[in-house]
Amino acid sequence: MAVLFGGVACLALAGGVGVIASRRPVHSVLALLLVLGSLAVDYLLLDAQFIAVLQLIIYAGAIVVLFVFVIMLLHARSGEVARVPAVLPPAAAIPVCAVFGLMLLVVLTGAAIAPAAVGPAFGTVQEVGRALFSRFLLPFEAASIVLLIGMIGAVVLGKRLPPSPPDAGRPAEGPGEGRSKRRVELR
Amino acid sequence: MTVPAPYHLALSAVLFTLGMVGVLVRRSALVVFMSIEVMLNAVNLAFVTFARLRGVVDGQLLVFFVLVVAAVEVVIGLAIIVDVFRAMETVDVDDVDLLRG
Amino acid sequence: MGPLTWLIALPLLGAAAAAAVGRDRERALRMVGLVTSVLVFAIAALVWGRFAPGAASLQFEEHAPWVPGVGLVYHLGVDGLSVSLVALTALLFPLALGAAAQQLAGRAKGFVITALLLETGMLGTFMAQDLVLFYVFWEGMLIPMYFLIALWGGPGRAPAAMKFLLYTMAGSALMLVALVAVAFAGERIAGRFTFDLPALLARPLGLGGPYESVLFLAFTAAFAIKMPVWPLHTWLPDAYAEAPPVVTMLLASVMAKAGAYGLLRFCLPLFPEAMRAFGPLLSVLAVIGILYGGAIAWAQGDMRRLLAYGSMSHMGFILLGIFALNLPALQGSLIQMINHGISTGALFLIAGMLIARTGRADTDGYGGAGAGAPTLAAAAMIVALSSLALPGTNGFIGEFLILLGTFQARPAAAVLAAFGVVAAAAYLLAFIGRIFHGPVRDGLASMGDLRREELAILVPLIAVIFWVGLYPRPLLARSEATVRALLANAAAAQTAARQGPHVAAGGGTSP
Amino acid sequence: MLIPVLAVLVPTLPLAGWALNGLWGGRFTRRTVAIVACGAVAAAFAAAALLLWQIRLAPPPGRAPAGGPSWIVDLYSWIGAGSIQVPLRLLVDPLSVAMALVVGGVGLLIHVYSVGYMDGDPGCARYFAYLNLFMASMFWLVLAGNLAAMFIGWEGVGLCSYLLIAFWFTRPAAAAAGVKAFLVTRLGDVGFLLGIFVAFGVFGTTDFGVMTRDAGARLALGGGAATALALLLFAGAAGKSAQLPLYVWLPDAMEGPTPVSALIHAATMVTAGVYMIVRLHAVFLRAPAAMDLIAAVGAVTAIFAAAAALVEPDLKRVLAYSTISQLGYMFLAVGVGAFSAGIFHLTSHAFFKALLFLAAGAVMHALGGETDMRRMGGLARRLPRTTAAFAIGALALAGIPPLSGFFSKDLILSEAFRAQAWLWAVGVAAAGLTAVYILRAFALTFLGADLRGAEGTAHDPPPSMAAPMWILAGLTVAGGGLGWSFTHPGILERFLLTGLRAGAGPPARAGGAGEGTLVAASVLVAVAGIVVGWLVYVRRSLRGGVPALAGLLSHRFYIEEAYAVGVIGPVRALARVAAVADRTVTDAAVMGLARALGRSGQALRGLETGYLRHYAAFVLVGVLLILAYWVSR
Repeated sequence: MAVLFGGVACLALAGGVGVIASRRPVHSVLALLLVLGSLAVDYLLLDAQFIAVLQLIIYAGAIVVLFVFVIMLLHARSGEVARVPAVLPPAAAIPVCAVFGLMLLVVLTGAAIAPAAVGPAFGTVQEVGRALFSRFLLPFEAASIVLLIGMIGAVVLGKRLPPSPPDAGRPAEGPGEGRSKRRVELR
Repeated sequence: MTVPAPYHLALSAVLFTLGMVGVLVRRSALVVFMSIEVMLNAVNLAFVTFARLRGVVDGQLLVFFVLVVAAVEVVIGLAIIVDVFRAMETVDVDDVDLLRG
Repeated sequence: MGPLTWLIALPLLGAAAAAAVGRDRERALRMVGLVTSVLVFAIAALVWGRFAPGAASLQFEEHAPWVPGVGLVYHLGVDGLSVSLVALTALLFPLALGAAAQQLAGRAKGFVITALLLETGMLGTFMAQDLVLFYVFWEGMLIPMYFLIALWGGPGRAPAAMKFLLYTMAGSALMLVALVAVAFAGERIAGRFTFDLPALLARPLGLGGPYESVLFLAFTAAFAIKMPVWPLHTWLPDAYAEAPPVVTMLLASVMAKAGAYGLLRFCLPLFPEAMRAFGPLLSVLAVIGILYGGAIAWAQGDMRRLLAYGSMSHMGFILLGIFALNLPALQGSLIQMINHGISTGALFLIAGMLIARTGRADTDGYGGAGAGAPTLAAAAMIVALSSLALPGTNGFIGEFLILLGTFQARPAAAVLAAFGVVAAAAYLLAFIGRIFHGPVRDGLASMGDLRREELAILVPLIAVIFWVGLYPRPLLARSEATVRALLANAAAAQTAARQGPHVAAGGGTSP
Repeated sequence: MLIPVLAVLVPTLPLAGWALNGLWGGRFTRRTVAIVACGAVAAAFAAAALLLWQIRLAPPPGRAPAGGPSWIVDLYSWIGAGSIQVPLRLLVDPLSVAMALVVGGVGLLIHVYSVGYMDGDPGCARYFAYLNLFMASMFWLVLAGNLAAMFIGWEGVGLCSYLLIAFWFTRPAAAAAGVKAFLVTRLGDVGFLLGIFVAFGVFGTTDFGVMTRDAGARLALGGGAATALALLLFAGAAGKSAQLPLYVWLPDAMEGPTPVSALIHAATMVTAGVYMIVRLHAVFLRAPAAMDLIAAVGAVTAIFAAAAALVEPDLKRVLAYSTISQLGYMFLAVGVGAFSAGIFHLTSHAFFKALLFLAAGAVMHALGGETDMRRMGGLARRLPRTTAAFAIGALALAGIPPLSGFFSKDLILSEAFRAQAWLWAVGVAAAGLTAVYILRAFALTFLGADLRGAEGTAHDPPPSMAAPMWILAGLTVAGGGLGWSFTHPGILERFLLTGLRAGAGPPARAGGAGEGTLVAASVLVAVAGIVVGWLVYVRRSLRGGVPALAGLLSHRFYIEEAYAVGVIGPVRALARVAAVADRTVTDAAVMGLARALGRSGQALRGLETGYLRHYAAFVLVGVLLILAYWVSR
């Protein structure tokens, strides 16, 4: 069991690093898929079968696919020109996040308590379903409305013709001015 | 529940931190988006772990709703990114600074 | 729907009626304005007449739940402090609208509507008995006044109006915080969270010490800016000079009194201890205001600025009287509020008439106008005499009582303030001298004398000047009972405070 | 019952005259205006006379506390605030009736005189309205029953003095003189007002009867309260009666029409201060230190003003300084406790000074407004009657027996001698100077070469102006009888005594040998003065006078300039500086605050860079802080 968790953990971390480090967005998506998969397995370890399945279907299935579509659509090159110095240059960002991570670690692990005894049906679809449609009925309905709004939003955003590129409004910038606009021809 | 909980929580913390680094460092909106997804998953992991620790299924239900929200978020987010791309032909987060103060 | 609510509702109805009338029909608009304000004056006069002088408690009270949850109540009432001020406000508005011929020329509609809204705000301020309702009307006065200055003012009107608005609002923001604090203090004592003043005063708040001082200073800051008191007065010359004379009349005659009235209505009953503790400081500021204001007025070229600083000097007397905290001084302050309203109002009206005739506001451009306009000169002389407190006119009654009361409390302050009377004579006679006396300047000889409608505006004011000057009994009788009760409560609260807040059995009687 | 009605009538009749002339004067013909004005004052004078007759007859309603018979007439309760109750009260007693008679009499004569004097002036309706208002105020002042009511009259006469001095307001000099008069007297009135407050503090009321009765009990002899009250009231009197510190306005007040100078600045208003002190003699007697100061100020003013009059070129200003000097005598008299002598001199002075002013008016009238003596001379031949009138007045002023001036001045000198010797010495010296300057005035105006012979239009004034002068001349001559003081107290003194003595002050007449020498000394000095004057100014033989002294005198010891530099200059500069400071300092503080807020707003704007990652970074910092707090707790 511990070995299995070790493997899952490594895969998840590798995926995580892959998402942020890969140069081409497609690689990032794949890395994301890896993270999702490993977490799904981890959920099983934690007796959360329904969530694990759900994770696979929705996250891995739908969201990642969407990402792939968008990446395909945009052919965005991953080459980014570091024009504006970020508030936190990568060199500085990592140590800060490391500190943050340590603190988070301390806080979370500190809060851990002895696992409570739990029945065999814990985490199964029946029990989660029973809870979902009894105590969480209202949030469930709310969730359906949120989804509906999401769909309408996506349709509206998709259909609307984008305004003409806003260059006209911008004051004429001399050549070589810091922010030159990179044209990406849409093949 | 053989694997002690702190390990899961440690994994969740590290994953969350990785996601945050991604958000802070990367310029491409898509990558930022994915990093956010990673952070969300880290949170889900923590929820599930505590659900298991407390033996209460509500934790998992929370994850369910997080999933729903994440889905909607991705849909809308990507739609916006597509829109921005068509308008400004760039996905670079730094170019999108019209709302400068 | 008692008379007081009518006093507030009528101007609003008038404003609505004016809104309905077409923009270009100036005569109709002016008629609406005049009829409404005259009706309001009729009611106010009725209330003033039927007010029982002997009673110290509120009369013509009206209650209505407003926002029960938060303890707000629509509570109107009039007592010795406010009945004469309400009558003064109601008297001045028809005169102001009548004299506002020049302002009505172009944008009559806007002017009439704003003026009537202003009247609602002012009347409400004097009649509100609920702290928040008072605050609503207090702010309600500001907005129309801002527009009156900003839209109808002189060349530098925009910055002057903005400065006036922000300065006053800064003060009232402090007051709002203090209002809430008082409500909480009231809840701690009476158990019920309410903003209703009489309820709060039913039992002494027993604040005491630094907390009471802080609240007191917050309230006083708002009122001091409004009066104005010496260091907080820099908005005054600009606002008075840039606003049209008719608007300045309302600003000087009524709004300045709201500040002084607030001190008596809120600070004296709620914070007797602090009132006594800060007495010397504010008396010093008052004396500075009197002498400093008088000196600067004397050195001013523009007649409106001269009258503005003069008005500040007079408000210094009222402030001095309030903080002397004895019956004659308070009675003097109250009656001086009315007198100052009348005489300064008339002075600004006359300044307005002069500026309307010659277009010049600077006194250097004048000379020998007395030859061309003897009646105007006579009227200006009478009003100036009332303003410099000549015995037999209304100004003397107020100043005599104030100085007498202050002499009993703080002889040194009274002696210094008494020289303010000489300063007043100096700048007022300078004002009269530069304009009406001396060699007749070109163009002034042909300046038209007072027309009939202008006379119709000044005559009532001059009548009041002599009526109050020779027979002030009705005015003094109306306020005496309330002032006596206020002072008794303040003294009782102070003794209670001295023996420790909880010892006082039952606290003082409601005012 | 008649007394209250009469008492009220006396001030209200001229008030009615003012109202009539003031409101409808424009529509009246010149004659109607004159009739209304003079009629009102005549009626008031008649009422006063009737009052006198009533007092002598009707027994007073129970022994009035203040000794003599007095009636209190309350109109209504004027100001009332708790313990402070001020009724509008009139007090009818020998003193107030005497003063009313003097004011009314002289006032009536001057009204008649004004008809002739002002007939050419377009604004004569306004003039008579103001004059009537003045009479009303003066009557009210004289008849008032308490200090507060008196203050109405007190400032009322001040106002009328301002209005009448600046009557020809188109002349800048007149306008300025009017304002100066009003402000300086107002400065004195502040003292009076403070005196009222002290009186309220000590007595709880300002009623004359109460103050006179309780003075002994309430005021410790020579105590702080008594001295303060006395000095404050004296400040008011000094302002109104142009005594030394506050005299500067009277010479300038000559800008007004001459009858005004005669009435206000010679006979009535300026004597209000003396009347007030005599009225409150009980209070003043409780403050001997203050009395001495008053006497000293009176004496010094007398001699100073007499000296100043010596070099004054303008005829009316000479008379103005003369008035200041004679007022000094009156204050000297009341200062040494000789109250009735003060009133006697007040009365006689009113007669002969009014006469002198009216004569000067006649001269001006004849010479078309000329008052500079250097351009006059030899008018005796062309204005015989005016010359005679002026001569009578001059002799009375100099103190030559048997005219009234001699008796009243001599009475004061003898009382002064008994008080302090140096006071008598200063008084006699001043008397000598008086004789010299009045003779100089007489000589320069009426004797010597007729410098204006060319015009030849000068002629004696019409009867309407001449008659009042002759009546006044008669009163000047007969006035002495009022105070015949050699053997027994004069008629006036006995009449007043009933109102005054009441156990205050020394017994009337010491009499005895010393008396004779004093009288002789004063007569001698007067005659010597005239002789010196004759030699210097008529015969031009005695080139006297040290040039330096003359220079100093002509500038009146540079007091005028000292005031201008020492008082008015700095105050005006302070006002200007304050005006600028107000705009820059206090205003800058407020506007500075506003600008600072504005600038800080700008700085904050910089944070909004527009870059997503910056915002994310800020979020991170926030969460970091929360976690740090969470961890550290």
